[in-house]
Amino acid sequence: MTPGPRLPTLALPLWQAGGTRMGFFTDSSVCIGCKACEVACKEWNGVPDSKPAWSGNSYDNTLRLGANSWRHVAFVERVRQDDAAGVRWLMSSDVCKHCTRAACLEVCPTGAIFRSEFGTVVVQDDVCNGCGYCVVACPFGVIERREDDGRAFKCTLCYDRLKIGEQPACAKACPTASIQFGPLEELLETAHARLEQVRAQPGGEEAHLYGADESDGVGGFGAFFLLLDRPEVYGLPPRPEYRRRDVVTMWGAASVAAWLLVGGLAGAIRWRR
Amino acid sequence: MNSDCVVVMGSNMAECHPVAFQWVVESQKRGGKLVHVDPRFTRTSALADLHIPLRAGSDIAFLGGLIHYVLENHRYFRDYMVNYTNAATIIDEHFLDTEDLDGFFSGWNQDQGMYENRTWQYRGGSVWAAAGQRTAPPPQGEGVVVAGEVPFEDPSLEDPHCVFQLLRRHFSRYTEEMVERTCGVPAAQFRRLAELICDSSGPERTTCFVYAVGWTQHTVGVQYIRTAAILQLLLGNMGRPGGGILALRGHANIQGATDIATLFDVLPGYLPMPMAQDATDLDGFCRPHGGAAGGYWGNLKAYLVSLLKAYWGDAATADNQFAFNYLPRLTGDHSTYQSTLGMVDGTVKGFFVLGENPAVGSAHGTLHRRGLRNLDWLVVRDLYEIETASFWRDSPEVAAGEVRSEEIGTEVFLLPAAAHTEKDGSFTNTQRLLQWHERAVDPAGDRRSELWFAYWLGRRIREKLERRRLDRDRPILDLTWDYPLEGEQQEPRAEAVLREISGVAADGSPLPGLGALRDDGSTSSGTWIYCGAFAGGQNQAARRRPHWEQSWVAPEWGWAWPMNRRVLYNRASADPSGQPWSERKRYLAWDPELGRWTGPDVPDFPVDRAPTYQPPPGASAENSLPGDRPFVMQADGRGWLFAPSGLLDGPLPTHYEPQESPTHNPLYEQEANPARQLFRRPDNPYHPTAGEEGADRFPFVMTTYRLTEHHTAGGMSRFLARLSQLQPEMFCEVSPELAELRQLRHGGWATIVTERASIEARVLVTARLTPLRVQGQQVHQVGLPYHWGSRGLVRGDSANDLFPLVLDPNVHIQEVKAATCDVRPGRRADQAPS
Amino acid sequence: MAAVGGREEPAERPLVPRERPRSYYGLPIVRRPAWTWEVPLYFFTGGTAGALAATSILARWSGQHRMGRSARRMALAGALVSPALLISDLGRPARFLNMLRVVRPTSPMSLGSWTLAGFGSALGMAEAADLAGLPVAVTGTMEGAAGILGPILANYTAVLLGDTANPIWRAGRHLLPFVFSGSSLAAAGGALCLAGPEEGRPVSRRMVVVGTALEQAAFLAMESHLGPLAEPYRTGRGGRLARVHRLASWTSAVLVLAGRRSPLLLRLGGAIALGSSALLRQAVYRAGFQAVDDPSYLVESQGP
Amino acid sequence: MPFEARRWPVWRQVTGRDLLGLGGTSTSNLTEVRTARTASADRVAPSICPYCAVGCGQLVYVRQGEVTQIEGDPASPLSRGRLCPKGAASRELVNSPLRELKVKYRRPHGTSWEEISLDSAMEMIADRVIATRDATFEEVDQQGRPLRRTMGIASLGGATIDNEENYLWRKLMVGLGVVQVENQARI
Repeated sequence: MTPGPRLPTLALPLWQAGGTRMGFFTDSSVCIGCKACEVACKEWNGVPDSKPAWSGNSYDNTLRLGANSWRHVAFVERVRQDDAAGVRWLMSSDVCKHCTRAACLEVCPTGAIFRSEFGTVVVQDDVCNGCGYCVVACPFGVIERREDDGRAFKCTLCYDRLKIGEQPACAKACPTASIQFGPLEELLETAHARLEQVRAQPGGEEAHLYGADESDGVGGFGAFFLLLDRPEVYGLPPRPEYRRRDVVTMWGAASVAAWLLVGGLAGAIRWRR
Repeated sequence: MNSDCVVVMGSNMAECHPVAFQWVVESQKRGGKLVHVDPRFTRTSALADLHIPLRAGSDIAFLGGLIHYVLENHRYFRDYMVNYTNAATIIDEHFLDTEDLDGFFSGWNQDQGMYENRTWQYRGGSVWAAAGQRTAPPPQGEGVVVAGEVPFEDPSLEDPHCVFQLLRRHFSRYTEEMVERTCGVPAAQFRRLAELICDSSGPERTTCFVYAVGWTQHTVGVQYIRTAAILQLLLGNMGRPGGGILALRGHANIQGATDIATLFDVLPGYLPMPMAQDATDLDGFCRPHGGAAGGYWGNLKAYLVSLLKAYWGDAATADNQFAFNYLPRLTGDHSTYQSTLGMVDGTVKGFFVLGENPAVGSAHGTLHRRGLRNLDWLVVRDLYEIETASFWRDSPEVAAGEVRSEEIGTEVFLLPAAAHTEKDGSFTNTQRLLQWHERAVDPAGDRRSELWFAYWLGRRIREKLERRRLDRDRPILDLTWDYPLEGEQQEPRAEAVLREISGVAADGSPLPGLGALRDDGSTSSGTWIYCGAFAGGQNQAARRRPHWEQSWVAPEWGWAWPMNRRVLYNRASADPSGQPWSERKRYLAWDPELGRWTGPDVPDFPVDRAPTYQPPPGASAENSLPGDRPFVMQADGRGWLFAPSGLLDGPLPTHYEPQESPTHNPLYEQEANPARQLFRRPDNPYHPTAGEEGADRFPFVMTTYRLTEHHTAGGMSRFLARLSQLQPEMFCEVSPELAELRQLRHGGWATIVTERASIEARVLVTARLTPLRVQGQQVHQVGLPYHWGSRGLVRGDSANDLFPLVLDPNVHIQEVKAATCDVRPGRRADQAPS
Repeated sequence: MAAVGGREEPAERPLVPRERPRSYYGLPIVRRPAWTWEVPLYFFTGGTAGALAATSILARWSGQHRMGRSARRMALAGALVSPALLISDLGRPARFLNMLRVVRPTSPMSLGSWTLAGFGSALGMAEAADLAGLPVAVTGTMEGAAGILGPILANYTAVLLGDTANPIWRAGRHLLPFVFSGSSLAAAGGALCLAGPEEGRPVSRRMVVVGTALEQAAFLAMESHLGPLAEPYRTGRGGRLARVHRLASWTSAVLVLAGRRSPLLLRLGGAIALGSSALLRQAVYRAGFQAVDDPSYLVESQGP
Repeated sequence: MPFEARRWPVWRQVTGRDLLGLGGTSTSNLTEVRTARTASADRVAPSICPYCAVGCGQLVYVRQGEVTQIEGDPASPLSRGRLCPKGAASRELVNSPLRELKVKYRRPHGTSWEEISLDSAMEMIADRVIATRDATFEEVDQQGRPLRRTMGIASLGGATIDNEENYLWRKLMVGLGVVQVENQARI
């Protein structure tokens, strides 16, 4: 076994046990769509380049998050009906949400995905065997299996940088601090204050925080957003869901179904006698 | 960050300077407003509180409208204006305005196609300009060369010949109706902006203007900035925190290259390059009419002699006028577009290209490539094999079969350059801040720095010339050329060069600053404005004290020229008596007890000069200016609302149409800037302008621009996968209305056609572009990013190929922000030959 | 090529939406499975093997030893093929053992892997014990273990699909196990009809009929529960597969009943029952693609 | 790696009170020792972004003679550690395999590049400069006024290179009498 320093093995995620959960607050109201986050992320994490293809979807040629794009800036062009000035151009940098109840993590059968001491959800590329379950489980379509590699990849919230006390590459690069990194509690406070400011401005009436509420379908995000329009406009699910109790009820249904199978079988067999 | 209102105009700040844009966002978070005035709705507009689309090429009319609004509604900052600008100065009574002469100022010489500026002078005085065309006509009659006080002024501003009244009359027709007709901006929208700017200016507040090449790349480019300067001076927004006019420049060291002068018409530090007709004696050159200008330019001789000493060292002596006549002489415009024509015409035979890609980045790329094909030899130094180096094998002309490689006689050397991580050196940023970058690794293979190339090429040439003892070779052989060499590659030491630039005294000790420069040959300084960058023998540009360890002005990070000043003319941040205009906008203030100016910045003023100072008779240079004249580079120490000299196309800005415009000039019979530089020749055709026959063949306005994801002509971005994938193809932006008119399919192809070239692009139909109503007619605009070329990971046609050569007369800048074109559906190859 | 797709914004129209968009350029929100063809096939082989293992122990208890052994061997074959299919689907097949690194009760795949491992081992040991002539109790115990795991194996894959973000799998999550149970039972019956001993034919026939009835009833219930979300089961490739499956299912039931007098028809019916069960997994799998390719299913299912 | 039962995550799961196995019990050895490459750099060179004129501070991380990472310098009062996409791609700019490494020479009318040494390229360029200068040198204009220049040679560029380089290049050009020296700026 490899010698070297070993972190304490955590029984429970540190942030649940009173540690500090770190995360992102992406304030789309100041996003200028520069894509520095996309580049900084790829540079730091050595993410492979995407094949150049022009989409015509405004200035978005990345299109969505995936194995080779851990940050993705959405560009939404809208004609504002209520204003003679007309257009509105919404931009928002999307990223893995590092959910409180993370479907990818909970379904991962190898333990490749784990909850780090920072409360983030991290894939270990030396463990992942590419079973692909996380890909279909993620309510945001974030994690993806890399075609030529076979393993699944997504944002690690720069786990390696966090370990040396650095902030993630995207947040560090972001020119307008649209991407902010910090203890989640503090970010939430900032976000609520910012929301009030944005809502008071013209055009900010529909602004809302996305993923900042622990009562939502995934227990809140470790990386949440301030959006100026409804989530689906940015390619985000309006009400993402992942609940552990659903798994329990599903197993319940499956048990009943299994008994039904056995019953049917028994019937078929006893019938003969 | 300290602005109450930021007006971004002629710039797409969020896209082209994203990191600087953080400060605009900060100001917005503090309650400041952001206004974006631009033909297109860009990523800057997306964050703006107000976006105003206007017709490309109509900004002077728009800004003139603002000036009109300020003057007629008495919204100017009177105390500031009267004391700190030349509003009260009386102008020569022979001066006639464009209002009198229907689009011309007095002094127009039709034969020569240029102005004679004698009638633009101050009454009884002739004034040197601080920049631009520096020489002024000899003073008339009893007149003097202005130094400090001006001969005639009227602080009541009522004299019909005072600048204030001239200004009022000049802009009298720039009403909001005129703005609407000319720019396509509805009057209500215009008024909203005008009120916002006025409300955000004055003692308590400041407004800042931000521009870039959207203002400069016009045939009246310089006058665009002048218009903004006039507005800002009227509103009292110059030299104060959160005010000013900020130019956002596109290259890492474009400011430094300008300062240190890889430009034909200035020597380092904006010293004028001598013309053939100038005096051949040093004193006559520095004091052309027997008088020296007021302000710091009064020290011209000290600065020039120090440069000559830096160039020629011991060979520059008082006996040979410090080798003044070693300097070659100019005979006119020798700017790059003239050189291009020289190549085409066969007079320019050898060409060096250092980190630039004119085959893609220059207007009328086709003509440029024709020039390259006609050279004897070409040396390209770059990181990548750019189009300028490869034109002989894959230019559009070769690809189309118009020219075969075998027919091209140019000998080409492509030398790999060292990157910024592979050499020591300093860049000067857009705020005049010198910052040092350290060599992190050695360059591999044949990669070398430009410093190495310049030094070793010079050394070889000198060795070859030494033997022949020709008089013409003295200037090259006498250059001081002894720099310490380092390492295996024998790299000249960059700090030694910076030391020479900054300057040394006769004993070789580094100079503390430009105040120490002398005209007797006892000091040398390669660039007077950089004097002090190596003060104390320390590389001041390499200072990197973290911003959290110093004041918000951060004076200990890098070094700003001149003298580490961060805000120019900052004396204007205090009122004439030396007190801040308001507590909210406090910056510099006179401390009577200490007897000096205090504040977070280095005062741009003699530090111990009291506000009450009156120059004694015979005082010269900066000492000729009273203590309440903040504009220390100007001969009269005042901000110029009216520019009596320095400009070749008028003392006041005037709206002229671009060379190619779909509409008439609504103000004057004269359509375009009469003094613009035209090149009427078969290989540079211009489109007929509005009203002329055939103008309807090119009915649309096109404008070029950059995207965040790429860099200028693409030499530093198209070869990078990280960036190429973000913007992989050339596209054009058109409004839904234009798409319908021309049957352009979103996502399909369009061909953009001019008399110079046809290029193809993918079609991006977007409501971010909107047709404007100009003089009752609908004007469609086409947006064209200009990053692509025939090489790189992503390739495409070059937008600059579409444009003609037509230049601003003052700085010879190309007009690529507004011209006319046609747009047709389909690819280039599908087009029927026209 | 214009990538402006989706239902609201056809490519010919300018990019400026006139109505409020319900998606981002029509791009999918959640992902299609990254799995290859092996996975839906495994749903079938694993499910069938599971039902067969249960048949094996029940048959033994009811004294039908030949049928029990036959069912067990078929189940063993399934238990050997299944991991092979799964491993070849992995992005990194060499790391298949990592499936046993952790036990994640929250992960149907983790539990499924352990189940499959236990199931296969039990069947293998049963077979080995049988071949080695060990006491019947040993074989029986092993068979019993496999028989208990079998019904779970038969339908846990429905839980696996239900525990995803795919809108139709997720919405049908409580009914899909019944569909899979029925289908597995029918397939097990089909396998025995096709290749089982003669003595088990009546039982096998009834397994096909009962299984088909359960499967079809559950499927109908699921479709009606899905409401508008059931569209992917009715249109496109998923719809075609579902229709062929339904036809094959009923055909197999009719044929095995008709097979009372004709072993040929019985075998044909059995084969069709097997094929139909495999088709079911394909249909469900493919309909899932359709359900994510158009993001409006997801957006509508999460509605305002 | 030999199997070690106590490192088996299932064992750690049970003994570490992480029954669901979702916490830190499934980390690999590699995960536990892996750290950021900036922490293991041999040297960090202060630098400035080479793209636009904002002048954002950069830190260049070097390990074994190779640039391993370039990111923003948080100490800069201008950029506060932030970079735009171009600045963030600087490492690729300097490390790209597409970058030129060797001198390329194209003879007149040639159809392909040839390789020549840097030394001979410098020698040839020096000869060309001297020859063209001699052939086109103008001592005086038509009125006999001194010119001391050549109009046969032009130079373009400077905005992407250092102050020191611009200075030295212009000095050389002035010495040679080359007046057509220009860069990207127009002022």
